[in-house]
Amino acid sequence: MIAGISIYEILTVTSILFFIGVYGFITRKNLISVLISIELILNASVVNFVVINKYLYPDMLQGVIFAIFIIAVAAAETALAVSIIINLYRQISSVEVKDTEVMKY
Amino acid sequence: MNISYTILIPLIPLAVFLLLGLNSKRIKPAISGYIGVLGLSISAALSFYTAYQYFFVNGKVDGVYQTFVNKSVWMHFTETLHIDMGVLIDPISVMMLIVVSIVSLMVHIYSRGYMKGDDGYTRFFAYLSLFTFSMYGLVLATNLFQIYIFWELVGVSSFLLIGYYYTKPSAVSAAKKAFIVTRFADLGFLIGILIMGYFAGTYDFETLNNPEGSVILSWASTSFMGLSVITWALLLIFMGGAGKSAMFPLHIWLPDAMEGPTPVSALIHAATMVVAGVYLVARLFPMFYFVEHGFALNVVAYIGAFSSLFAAIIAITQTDIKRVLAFSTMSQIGYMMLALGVSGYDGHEGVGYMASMFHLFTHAMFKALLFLGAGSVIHAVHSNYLKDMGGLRKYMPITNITFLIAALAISGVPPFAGFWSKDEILVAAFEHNMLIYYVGVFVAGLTAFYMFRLYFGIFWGKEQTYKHPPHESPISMTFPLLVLALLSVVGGFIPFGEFVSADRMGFEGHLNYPLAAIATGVGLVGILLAWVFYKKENSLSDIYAKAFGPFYKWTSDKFYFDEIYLFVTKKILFNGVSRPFAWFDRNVVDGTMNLIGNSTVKTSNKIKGLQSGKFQDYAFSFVMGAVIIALVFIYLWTN
Amino acid sequence: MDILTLFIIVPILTVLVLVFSKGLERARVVSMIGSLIQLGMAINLMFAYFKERAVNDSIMVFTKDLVWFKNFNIHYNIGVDGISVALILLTAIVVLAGVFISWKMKELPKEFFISLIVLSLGVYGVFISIDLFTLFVFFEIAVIPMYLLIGIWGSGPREYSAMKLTLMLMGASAVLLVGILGIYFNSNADGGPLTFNILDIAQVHIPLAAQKLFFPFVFIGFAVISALFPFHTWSPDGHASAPTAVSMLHAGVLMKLGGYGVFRVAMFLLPAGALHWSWFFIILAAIGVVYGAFSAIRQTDLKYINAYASVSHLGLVLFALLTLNKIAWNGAIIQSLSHGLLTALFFALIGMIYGRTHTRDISKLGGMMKILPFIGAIYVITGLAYLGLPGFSGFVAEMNIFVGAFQQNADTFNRVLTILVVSSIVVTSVYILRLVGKIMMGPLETNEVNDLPKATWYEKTGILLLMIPVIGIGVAPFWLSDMIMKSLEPFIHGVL
Amino acid sequence: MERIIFYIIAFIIIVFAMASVSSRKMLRSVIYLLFVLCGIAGIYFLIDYNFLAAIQLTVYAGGIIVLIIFSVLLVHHIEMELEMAKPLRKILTALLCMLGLGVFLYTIYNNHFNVVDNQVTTTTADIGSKLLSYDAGGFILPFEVVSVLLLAAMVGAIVIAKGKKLTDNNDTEL
Repeated sequence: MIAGISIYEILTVTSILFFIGVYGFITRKNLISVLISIELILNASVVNFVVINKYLYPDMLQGVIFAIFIIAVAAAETALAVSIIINLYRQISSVEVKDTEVMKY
Repeated sequence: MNISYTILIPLIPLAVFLLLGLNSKRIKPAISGYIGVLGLSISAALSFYTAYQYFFVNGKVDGVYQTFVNKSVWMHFTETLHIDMGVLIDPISVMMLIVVSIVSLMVHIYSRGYMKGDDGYTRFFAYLSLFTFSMYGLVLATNLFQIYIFWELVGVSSFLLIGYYYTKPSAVSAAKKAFIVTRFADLGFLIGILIMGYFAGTYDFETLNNPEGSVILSWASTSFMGLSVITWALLLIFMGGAGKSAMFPLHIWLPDAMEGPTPVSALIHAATMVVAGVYLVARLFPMFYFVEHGFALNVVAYIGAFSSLFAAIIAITQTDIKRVLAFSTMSQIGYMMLALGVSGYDGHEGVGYMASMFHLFTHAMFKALLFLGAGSVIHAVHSNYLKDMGGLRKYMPITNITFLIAALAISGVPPFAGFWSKDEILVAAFEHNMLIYYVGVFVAGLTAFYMFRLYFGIFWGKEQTYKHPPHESPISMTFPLLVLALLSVVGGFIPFGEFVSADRMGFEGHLNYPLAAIATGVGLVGILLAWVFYKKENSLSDIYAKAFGPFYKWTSDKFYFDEIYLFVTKKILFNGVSRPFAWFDRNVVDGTMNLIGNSTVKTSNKIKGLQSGKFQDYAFSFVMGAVIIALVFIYLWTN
Repeated sequence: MDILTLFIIVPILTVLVLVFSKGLERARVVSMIGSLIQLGMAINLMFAYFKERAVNDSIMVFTKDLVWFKNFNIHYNIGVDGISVALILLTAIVVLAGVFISWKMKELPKEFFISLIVLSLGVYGVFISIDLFTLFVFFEIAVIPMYLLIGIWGSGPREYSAMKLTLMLMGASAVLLVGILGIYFNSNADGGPLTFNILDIAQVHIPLAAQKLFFPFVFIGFAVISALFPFHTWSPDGHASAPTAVSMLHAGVLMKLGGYGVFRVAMFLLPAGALHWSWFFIILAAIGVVYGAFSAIRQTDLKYINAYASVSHLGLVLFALLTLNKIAWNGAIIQSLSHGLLTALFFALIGMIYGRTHTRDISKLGGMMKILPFIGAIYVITGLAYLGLPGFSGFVAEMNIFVGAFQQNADTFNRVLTILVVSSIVVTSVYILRLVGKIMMGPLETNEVNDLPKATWYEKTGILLLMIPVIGIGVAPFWLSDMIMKSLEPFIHGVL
Repeated sequence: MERIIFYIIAFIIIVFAMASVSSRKMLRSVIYLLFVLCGIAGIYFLIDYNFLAAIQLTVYAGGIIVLIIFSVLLVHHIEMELEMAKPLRKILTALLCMLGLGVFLYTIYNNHFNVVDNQVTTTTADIGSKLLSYDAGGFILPFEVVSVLLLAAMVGAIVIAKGKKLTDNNDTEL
């Protein structure tokens, strides 16, 4: 509990953070930037887990443990993403989203 | 009377056709000629035997000639409506058997000489046999449908024979024209049969023709556009007959049909097939006479009279001798139609009917003779045109004499055959319709004139310089000429009225002297004029041709009927209907289908853009979708 | 093994043997033997049918019923009546002739023959099915090989044609499926279970509204394959691109499925719908008859001419079916047979001419009679038979149709249409004679075609195989006509 | 006091997040992300989840950010300006995000959270025992799964990043 701060305010902040992430995800043209946006989105949701755990069910630890898992998954994901990006860069010398459109159709 | 053997009369030529047609490469030409002649001789002998049996032995019961029928069902439609195949023996069918047998046999014999050395000799005889088979079948038909079946077969053999020289484009197009024009007429025939089949409930001649039968008595029960449906049926059937018999305005195929070998013209386009229309009307005569008080019969009379006059006028100006004969044929058939049209039914009233059949008979003889004679001439000078001929009497005495006999016969000079039959026709016309009578007399004069124009032009006139000196034809060709000439001389003395009459009773024909004198006089005037114009080489004909000016031009161009038809078919049907149809099909119907296809492709191409492979676009859509769904749920829940 | 299932088994076995046979020589011999067996079975079936019919009075004989898919009450349910027997015989003849005509197929012969046999399998299946669903399945089996046959072995714009044909037929199938399901879900109208069995459904009184609703679906679904105007455009392109044997099978057999389906499904199961809609479709059919004939006049490609002629002649079949009259129906069935044989003949001849001169453009052909007497003579005879000359099957069929259509319930509308349709025989003779006159008669068009190879034994066999029944039906129609007429009885009771 | 700190942290998070997604320099973008992550760790501290905050700092700020920076340095020049999206697209996306945010906030503010007033302190031991507990509500299975996942990710990352170059002798293909 943060004295004087209701759950609403925290949730508002995470929502904003979430949508900033979404915005970045959609508009950025660089794969690494996209990855960064994903981190933002993930963090926004992690915070929600934790906050709701703290505010509503302080006796439990589910939220916290989920947060740990998410962080672990995020780490794995980032590692993979970075390796893919690097490999991609070797193949096509670019990490621009528009150059990866060969997947289409 | 047992008539079951008569079935052999058509079947023997059919067997000959199959034999020659299937083995056309294996049988030697000489042998095939003999096979053809032999087969037909048997048929002819059977025909004569039948005629003898019928007319003199047991055809007449209580003074009335009976009808003998032997048939079996060929195809069922309903219990009452079916197509039968069989033979029907009555005076006119027997008479036609004789005509077909004589002319066909003569033509077979003649062809052995005329066609000698031709590539398709065997094929020719096969076709001739096919034709003879079909013609016998037509003559012996027991019902409308059977006659239609053989009608078509006759048409197709005519097509094959006209197109016999199939490498010649003119022959091919003439054959096509003949077939298509008659086919168009047969369309009317077929519709007539359909109407008749439905409203009369039968195709059978015996039932239809019975004057006390239900069909004739109840003709007024159904009407359509002011006329009885039966009358319509008869008119449509007559349309078929008019097509085959080259009546105006369906005559255009006949002159062109002269592209075929000359024996064919003699057999098909002079003596037998073209009179099928007359035979058809005669076959249904009681119906024509009784239904709607002879309305349809009047139509027959006027069309016959007009065609007769029309063709006679054109014949004067033609220069191709076969075409002159073709128009002459048309004119004479018009005569027969006219005679049928003015005929009554009972006793001597039916003189027109008798006269028509009589004229059919005599005309078959002398017109076949004329054609065969013309063939002999063509054989000698290798040309169809009058301008290439002249003075041939010295080279071809037999042809000359026989041709002269035929010309006298057709001009109605006594005592030749044509005089007797033509006289009867004029008597019938005189008794019923003066207008038609005048036309008949005028045509008689014209006939004499153009016939002798032809005769003088060929055998007299200026002598041409021939590359090969012409010579008389071989015996195989002159023998038929002599036989037919003999028949043309004596044919008129047959007491026809005793054998053939509308009511089957028979009556005694007698000469009407004033009328006969007038007709003969007119004929002689025609001959005289021809003598003056054409006997010696002179410029009279050219002067008069100039005097008539445009009229002469029209006439020699056959009043532009070919052009009118050509315009209708080429410009209107071909370009005006068919081309738009084809265009419509390619562009509108198919275009619609292609449009559907293409627009699908285009749409999918457009939609494909949405599936861009850019994950950010997907994300955008995903978010948007999620938001929209959320909004919808919020909306739903808050209400 | 029962006599009908053999018609499924034998093609399958033929295909299996074909899969393991190598090269043209073996493939064609195997297919020939296979189709000879089929023809033998078809003839045997006909005699067996006559024998069975004498003692058995039910609508279908040789019936057999196996549950195939229980939940939806789908059965493998087979049986034949006179109509199916006649059409099976036609199929067997045309398939065998097609094998002979493809004797020298060079590209992928094995695959070609396999497709051909599969196609025939589908066609047989349709003709023997009494179960709607099974019928539909076989119908699709028959249509699919068409795509391959045209797309792979075709000529000209073959992909386009194959695609067009397949898409239009598939579209029609989709419509048809709707109709069939419509019938299925109304088949319990009298309280029984839902069923696909045609004979059972025929006993059910399907509600009028449903009949009116579903008749157009079923009718159009089947009629498209019979080239109903205005859904005929796949046919000219398809024929033009297809190889000879395929054109033969297609026009000769496959297009008959349409008329057969209309008759067996649309008319039989939805009689009230047929009565309600016949006026509309009969107009389309009549237009098709005249329109096809006129379009044929304008064409210059031999195959296009025949394709349009088929539109016209099959229009006649549909027209006859829609007059709802027994005589005309009889005529429609005979016309199906006759047209099947004659079109197959025509396409075979066109294939032979094309194989020798490498052109199908009639302006480039002429005087062929001189150099190819056998083919020329047969061509002329076929042409004459096609335009309805007595003595050939076409005449018998047309006369039945015309007489029947004229008998129809004293209705001026029908009569006028009949007269319109009758007039097509003149147009038919125009285009046939134009064709014959141009390519067979007349002067030779080019000098280099002076010595073309004569017809070979397999070509002659193929042609005679087709020609003999044409003449047989034309000269002696009574037995065929009687066989069909008897089988029409149950149908006529349904409609009238 | 805490309130003010929260606002400051919230401000930092939002501002740097925005900066992160709009910066045209790659490396800066990453560094801004680092600030955001640190801010989030700050929130964890505020709500008394110290362990979580530590993880956040070590794994995220220490691990992931370093990874990203590595990759940035591997594939970019530091001075390279990033290409930006079209303005229309930006505006549309921004609008969409605003709308989404509106939906979120509307939902959040319309929802009554059953907040329990508490001062419970969670120790690391608690979390550890919960994670490794076999009892009902224990997380031993997911824990193991995550460890396998991490292993798999590690192996995968190595294999992928290694690329063909090391396995294939044929360099020309690349």
